[in-house]
Amino acid sequence: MSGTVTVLYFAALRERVGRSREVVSLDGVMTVGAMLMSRRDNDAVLDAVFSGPGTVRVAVNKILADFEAPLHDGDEVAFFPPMTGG
Amino acid sequence: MSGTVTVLYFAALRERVGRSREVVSLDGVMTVGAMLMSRRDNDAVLDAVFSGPGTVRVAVNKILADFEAPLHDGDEVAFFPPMTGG
Amino acid sequence: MAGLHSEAEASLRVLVQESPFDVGTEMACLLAGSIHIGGLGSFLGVVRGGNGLVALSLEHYPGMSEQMLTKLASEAIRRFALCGCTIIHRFGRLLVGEPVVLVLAAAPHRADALDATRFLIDRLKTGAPFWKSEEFSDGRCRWIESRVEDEEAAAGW
Amino acid sequence: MAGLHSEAEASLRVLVQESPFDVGTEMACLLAGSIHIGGLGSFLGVVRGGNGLVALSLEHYPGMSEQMLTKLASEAIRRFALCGCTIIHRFGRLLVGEPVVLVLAAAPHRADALDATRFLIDRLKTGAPFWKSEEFSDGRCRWIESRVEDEEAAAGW
Repeated sequence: MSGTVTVLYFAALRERVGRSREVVSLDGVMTVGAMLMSRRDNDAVLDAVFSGPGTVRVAVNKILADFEAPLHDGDEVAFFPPMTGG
Repeated sequence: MSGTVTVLYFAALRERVGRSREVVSLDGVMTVGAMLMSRRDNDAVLDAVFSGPGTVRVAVNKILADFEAPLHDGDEVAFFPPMTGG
Repeated sequence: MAGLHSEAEASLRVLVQESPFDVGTEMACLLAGSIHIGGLGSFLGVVRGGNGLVALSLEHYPGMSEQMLTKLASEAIRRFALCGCTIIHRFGRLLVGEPVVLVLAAAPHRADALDATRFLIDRLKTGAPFWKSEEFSDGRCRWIESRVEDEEAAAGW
Repeated sequence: MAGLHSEAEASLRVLVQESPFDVGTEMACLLAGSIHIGGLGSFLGVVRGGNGLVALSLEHYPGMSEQMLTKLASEAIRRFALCGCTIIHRFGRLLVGEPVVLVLAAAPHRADALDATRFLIDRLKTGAPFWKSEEFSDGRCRWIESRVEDEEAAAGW
């Protein structure tokens, strides 16, 4: 899959990653999980954060998804901890 | 038991009895039930109302009671239908 | 968490009145009473229209109504971990859409606030000396009968 | 009575904002929408003090938060016989005692109004992209972890 996706991080995950947003080239990867794996291989901080304890939730285009979700050019992928609203 | 009690009627019961309040001489009666029986013997309207269908609730001195409750000079006795607040 | 706040610590406000009340003011008043409040549950009962209903007329037993509502509020404070609660019940002639009753329950946690709100309104329906008469557009008036479901809801607590 | 009002008929209002809201205005707005309302349930969540807490900072996912709250409100209208409901959720830095979230549910009958109120706040706690960080008087900040009880309450519906 060619093209790019925008990746967002929220809350504790945003703080640990050290940024709230980045644009990532898809480089042939097909899913959220594959994209994240490829990013972790190239970014030690990201790898450490995602190896750490705590559940990570994913949304694609503002809809809750999972790591098997397919990605397309222009998608917005968000990673965040369990939600604590109210 | 000598003395008097004030008798109050509320809501549908008040309308059927035709008054909201009366002072009743105790004339030796000891309980709410006995007082009411004596009143019904002397008042055809009251007798008809209390023979009619529908539950009647009683309070003595603004506290829910029953027909066995004792009466004393100066007590306030209230008769009313089941409560429908809220 | 029940029993966290004794009756003496928790605030309790009961009003029986003909005039309207202001929900925002009542909430602010209750919230000002404690920094430990995390949730405020409320129920507002209003005159429901339909079937030609024009107004409700509410009669009450002055003195006894305040006393029964105060007892009810005290019981809520005993049963739930509340910081305070408020009950305001109106009487007189109220038009469709007008507020009749307000129940507020404030607590550190939402479950207590919401449980207490429901307890208060369920018990109040059959446990305080108020009676409602319906007035219709054709001039008919009719006393509302007590409902079995209301008796059951009150007894369920 | 579920399904009495279709989604099209029932009013639905969702706001995500930094600024305060006025509960009285919101209630009046909802009540004005239908003469069939007999009961209005509400829950107001406020920043609970204690243990040196000074403020909560709420972060949200703009766009997704509104979308999830709107979905939630629609589900409440599908599940309960409502005339309408309102959800307002604030974000940003909020001091102890400040309102965070407001849920309103209006229905012909009180059981639907109160059930829907509880459903909305239970689901909202874990089902909308908001995250809370606690700020203490000694300067410490700490992200609030999701609570098992909240997950269970949400799953119970």
